[in-house]
Amino acid sequence: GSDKGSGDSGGSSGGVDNVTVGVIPIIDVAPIYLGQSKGFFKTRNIELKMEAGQGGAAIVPGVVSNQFQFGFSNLTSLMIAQTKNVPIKAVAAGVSTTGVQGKDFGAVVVKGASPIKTAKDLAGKKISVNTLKNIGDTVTRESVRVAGGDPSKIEFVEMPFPNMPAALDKGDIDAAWVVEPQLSTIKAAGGREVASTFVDTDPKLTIAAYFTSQKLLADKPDLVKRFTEAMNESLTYADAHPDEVRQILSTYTKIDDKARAQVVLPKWPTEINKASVQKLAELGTTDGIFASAPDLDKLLP
Amino acid sequence: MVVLKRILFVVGLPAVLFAGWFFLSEGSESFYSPPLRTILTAFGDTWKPDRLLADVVPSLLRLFAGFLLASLIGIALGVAIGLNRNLRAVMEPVLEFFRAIPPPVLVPVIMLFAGIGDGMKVIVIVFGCVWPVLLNTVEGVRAVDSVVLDTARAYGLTGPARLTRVILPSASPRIAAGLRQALSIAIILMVISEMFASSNGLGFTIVQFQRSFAIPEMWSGIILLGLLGFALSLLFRLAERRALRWYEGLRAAQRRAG
Amino acid sequence: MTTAHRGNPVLLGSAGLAGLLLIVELLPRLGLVNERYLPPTSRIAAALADEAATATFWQSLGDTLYAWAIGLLIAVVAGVLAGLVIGSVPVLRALTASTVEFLRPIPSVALIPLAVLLYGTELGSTLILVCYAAFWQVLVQVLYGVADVDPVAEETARSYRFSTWGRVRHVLWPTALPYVFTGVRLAASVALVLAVTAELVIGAPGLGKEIATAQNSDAVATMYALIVVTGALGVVINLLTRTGERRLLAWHQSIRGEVAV
Amino acid sequence: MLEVKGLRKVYSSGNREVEALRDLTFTVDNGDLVCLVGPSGCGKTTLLRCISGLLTPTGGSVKVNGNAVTGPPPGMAVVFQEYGRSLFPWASVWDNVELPLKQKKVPKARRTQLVEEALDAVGLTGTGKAYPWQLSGGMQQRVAIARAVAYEPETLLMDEPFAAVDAQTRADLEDLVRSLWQRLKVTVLFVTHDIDEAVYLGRRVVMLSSSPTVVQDELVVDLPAERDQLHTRADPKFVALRTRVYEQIQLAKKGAAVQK
Amino acid sequence: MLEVKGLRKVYSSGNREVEALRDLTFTVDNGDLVCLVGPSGCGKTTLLRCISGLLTPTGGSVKVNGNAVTGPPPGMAVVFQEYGRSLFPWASVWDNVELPLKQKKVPKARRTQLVEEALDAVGLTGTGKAYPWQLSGGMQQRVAIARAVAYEPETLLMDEPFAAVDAQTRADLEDLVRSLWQRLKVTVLFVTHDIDEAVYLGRRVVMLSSSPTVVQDELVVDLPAERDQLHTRADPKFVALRTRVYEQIQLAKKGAAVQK
Ligand SMILES: Nc1ncnc2c1ncn2[C@@H]1O[C@H](COP(=O)(O)OP(=O)(O)OP(=O)(O)O)[C@@H](O)[C@H]1O
Ligand SMILES: Nc1ncnc2c1ncn2[C@@H]1O[C@H](COP(=O)(O)OP(=O)(O)OP(=O)(O)O)[C@@H](O)[C@H]1O
Ligand SMILES: [Mg+2]
Ligand SMILES: [Mg+2]
Repeated sequence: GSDKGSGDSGGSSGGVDNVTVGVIPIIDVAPIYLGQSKGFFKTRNIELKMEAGQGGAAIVPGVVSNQFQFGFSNLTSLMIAQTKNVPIKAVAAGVSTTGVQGKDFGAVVVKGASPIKTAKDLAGKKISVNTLKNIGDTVTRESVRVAGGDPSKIEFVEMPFPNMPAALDKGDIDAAWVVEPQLSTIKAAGGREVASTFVDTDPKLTIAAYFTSQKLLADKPDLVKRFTEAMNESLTYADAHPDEVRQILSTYTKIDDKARAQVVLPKWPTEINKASVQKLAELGTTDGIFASAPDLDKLLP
Repeated sequence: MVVLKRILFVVGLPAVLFAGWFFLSEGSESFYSPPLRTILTAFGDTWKPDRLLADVVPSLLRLFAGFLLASLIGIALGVAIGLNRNLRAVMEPVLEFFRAIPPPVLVPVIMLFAGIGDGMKVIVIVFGCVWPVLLNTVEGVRAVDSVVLDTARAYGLTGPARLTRVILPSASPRIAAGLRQALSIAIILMVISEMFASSNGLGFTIVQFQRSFAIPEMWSGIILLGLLGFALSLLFRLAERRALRWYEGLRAAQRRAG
Repeated sequence: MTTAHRGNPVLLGSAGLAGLLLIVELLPRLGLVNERYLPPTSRIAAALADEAATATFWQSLGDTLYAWAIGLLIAVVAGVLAGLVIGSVPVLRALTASTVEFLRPIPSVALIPLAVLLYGTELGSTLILVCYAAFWQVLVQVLYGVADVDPVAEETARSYRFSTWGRVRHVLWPTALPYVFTGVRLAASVALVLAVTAELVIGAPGLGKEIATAQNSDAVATMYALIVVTGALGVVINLLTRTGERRLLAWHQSIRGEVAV
Repeated sequence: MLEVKGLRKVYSSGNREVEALRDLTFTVDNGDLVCLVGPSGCGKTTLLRCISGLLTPTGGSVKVNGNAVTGPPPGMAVVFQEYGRSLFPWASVWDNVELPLKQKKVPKARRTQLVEEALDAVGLTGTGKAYPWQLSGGMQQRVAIARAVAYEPETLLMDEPFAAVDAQTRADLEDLVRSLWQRLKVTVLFVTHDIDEAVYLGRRVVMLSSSPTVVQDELVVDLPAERDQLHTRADPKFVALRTRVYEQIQLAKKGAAVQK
Repeated sequence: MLEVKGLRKVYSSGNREVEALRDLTFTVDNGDLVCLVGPSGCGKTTLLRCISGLLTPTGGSVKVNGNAVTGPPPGMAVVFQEYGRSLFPWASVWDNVELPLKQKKVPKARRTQLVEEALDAVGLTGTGKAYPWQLSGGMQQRVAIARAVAYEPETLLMDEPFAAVDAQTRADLEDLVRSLWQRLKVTVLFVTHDIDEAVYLGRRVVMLSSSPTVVQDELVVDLPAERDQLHTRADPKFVALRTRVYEQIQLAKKGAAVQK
């Protein structure tokens, strides 16, 4: 690989930095779109451009090779990367749990008629997650553990979130670990929430973060600082203006109007809750997701 | 001597390419393209017998099931469509429609009908690799020599005999071309199908490596995939040689000049 | 020769498509599948109309077609050239056979990290994947086509001392042409599939990205509408290659069997 | 009985339209041996293909034993002019000859016997295992003849079947056809461009004009039924007949030239 | 001068091994017209393909004007026995004839003239636009001949070129070949299975034995250079020559029978 192909993104012209951010087009990244439209980045001389990727597979290499200057990813993925010595560093908080049982933006749900009543009943069942060996199975196991069940017997299967409603409906899976908007979809179709997994893990759990490459951090510390500031302002603004968040969703997602009004929005604190990340790290290590314990000092700002 | 030469032909270019890769990548610092040395070490460490059994065997089973089904469907449908002009007119747009839909976006629909088990994966494989077989069969059937067809008709070679003794043999070189292409597409789709709702398989493992940033292991998986494809195509070539001996002879007899 | 009645192909083709639409309308209406996962034709059509009213849609369509066309062009040119050269030089063919077989089954999707590494989510990434996948389709077909040259025709050309180029142009090429067409038709849809998949997975702008967004947003009807658009593109593309084929291959058994007599 | 009445065939492919046959009427009695001669390109092959039901005529009708021909009638064997393309390249010589018999459900033992006899008769003993493309042109043509012979047809249509074989083999094959015809009472329609051959072989000779084609003349060959290559060809009657045919064909060609 | 010395050719494809030519030696002077006759399957086509450099002999050598033949020598045209497959189905009749001229870089105007003349000469005026597969067998064969004629070769190899045409056309084409030979001083090597034709056409006739093939006999045709179909064929010398060739071929066949 080389850095030749980086083109003009990442370059600066007339004091303005052109910055490309790799994001997943879901509700979680609403603040950055909102911040862009509010001009929080422009005032800091950052010309922002969002590129949508389907997940870490595309975003992390993009950031490492400086095709993207920043990226959005969940913390488990970032910690996995850290244990493999991928040269990246988190620079701003991404998204956090609401911390409210039964009113979070991600949960384990079952069919209305399912015999599964509580998280404890999930032991030994077939549960879908969007990515195996990632944050989904970690937090689901923790929910079961907290409820007094045996998490080691859960059978996880992998499928994209959008497919979960149908799979649950058909009985291919016993339960699904989903996030919005599918969470609302399933609930509207009579599904029942049995565990607010993020809350069970830590009521202040930071789930995802924005990150950059070590190289950019070393070469352009000023740009990174400005990005973090703008990001934080965006997060704060988004947290305070849920209606505007619901509005901005229509620009980069295709969630229909009704669902947009109903979905549970996450929290967007500006601080990465280190303790919660530490817990995620320990749980992951126990479950064997990480080869070695992640070094959070190296990863987190 | 001849055998030696043949072996040299087979391994020559790959050896050169691998050597080139080895030396060029030797000092590589890039995280995503590690030195080949590292990849090869990872290859040895990763693909132990139990791993092969757990991941490669299920993949292969799905692959064979999918490929076999696709071949049967492709040839059967291809012959029908190739022989009947009206059927061809009716079916062609519909088939083209489905052919243009990327398997990954069709997965939800297929899951709807086939669940998330091996059935779904086999269907995805079939869905993707039936096309080269189908198209080639149609073309092969349409291109059967008119004198051959007349001869068959004149001698009362009709019905099944016409199909098995005339149409299929005559179209077989093209069908073989289609099957061969289908085989490598089947491998590709095996990987794609295992990216969804899977918990084992070669594709799943490669994607898993990629996601967990085990990059040398990921590359070793890609190499394994290549080797697998190569081995399968070798097998296919053997079968093709046997089945199409007449055709190779026909062409080679006069070409090779004795 | 055949006594079977011959209908108008356009009419029959439309009938086939209409049948498909009808089935999709009826399946959910009759409750055979849940309409939340497979909406009836009418709802898909409505969603399509909504999409067609947005500028983003047309922009994405343009992006996809652009990536498709460029990628296909590169793949076809490279595939045909490589095929003719490799196919007509036996030594080359023997030398490259194993490498071709090794590289061919490596899925484009496995190359995504590499593509992103080189080009990010720009057009380049999509192009790499499209070209890589489509190239093999053309190459293999051309190789088979070259092998199909009638020895007597080839010898005729040789005996009249056709130049190498003359032999390629006047014997090899016409013989391989039917195969090239099959290759192009295969490659055209593989290129489309890969363009959309790349957009879907990498997130490069285009229909695929729109489909991904619709999927993530649970906008089922919209997702199907976009899928229909890709399918329709496939039909149009096939129509074009077929027309070209009919023009250029009028002499070939497969075509002449239909026109003559 | 084979009846051809007012047969007309126009080939139209795109821009080109060729009237290969204009108006042909003639009959062949069961057990008759009729030779068809005519200038190159006059429509002999076309006629044969219409009779064998492989080609739908543009006008007129073909009847075999009173039944209109719509597809290849049972018990009819055809030897095609394009012998090279008429053999299946994927099947060995033996299989090529045997296949139609299998289709006819002839028992295995009888099949073997028939194939062997037929290959012997055309002088190809021992080549059964070879593929057609391993044979010389004349040998290929003889395989096609062997296939028709082994089939034991009631009606045998042959389109310039001896074009690619040498004089000696040709003479042998001519005698083979005659003996076959006498022994099995098959109806034979034999297309040739060799006038001597037509007269030597046939009980009747039908001469076609050049395109657009009609029947130019017909003639009964009143030579003795027992013929042999040496004496028959020296017979003054033979010479007279061949001259008559020759003249007619000359006339046919001239007619065409004038029409143009 | 064309020299064939000790030529041997063994076809070996897998299980089957056929010695098509055993030991052939003969020469053809520049400007000579030599006819080759021999039983079907004796290796005439094989010989021609070796001479034209399309086939590598197993042993012996072929030299044209002193140069060993390794590929098709310049100025040589070949008419193949498989005329149907030798024409390019994707090119019209005109293009089929013109293509070799284009390859030879003949200027456009001259090309048009040559093609027209050649098509006229073989009696195919006006069929230029048709595709080969729209023509009758004899017409296809004449296209192949026209292609060779238009090429204006120094050496012309013809492999049973008149097998598919009618007697009259055949006679015309025979005269065409002779006049071409006299006018352009081309060296002609003509394979035929028709003994009369060989004697009528050739200045020399080379007879091949049946397989394994050697030169059985050679004979100079001492008929006057001016020949015509009527008188020459009636000439007692002609009849004597043809009888001699016939006997030799009979002998060749017997020899083969004895060897077996
Ligand atoms: N490609 C081949 N493979 C194997 N054997 C062959 C091949 N081509 C020809 N032969 C054999 O070589 C011998 C001579 O064949 P060739 O075609 O030269 O004969 P020919 O004299 O031209 O006969 P004809 O007059 O029938 O055309 C035959 O016995 C034939 O079976
Ligand atoms: N498929 C076709 N399409 C168009 N024209 C054709 C086709 N087949 C034959 N013809 C034309 O029909 C006429 C008669 O052809 P046919 O093959 O019947 O002649 P033939 O008497 O068998 O000649 P030959 O003795 O040369 O074989 C010719 O002028 C030929 O060009
Ligand atoms: Mg004919
Ligand atoms: Mg020959």
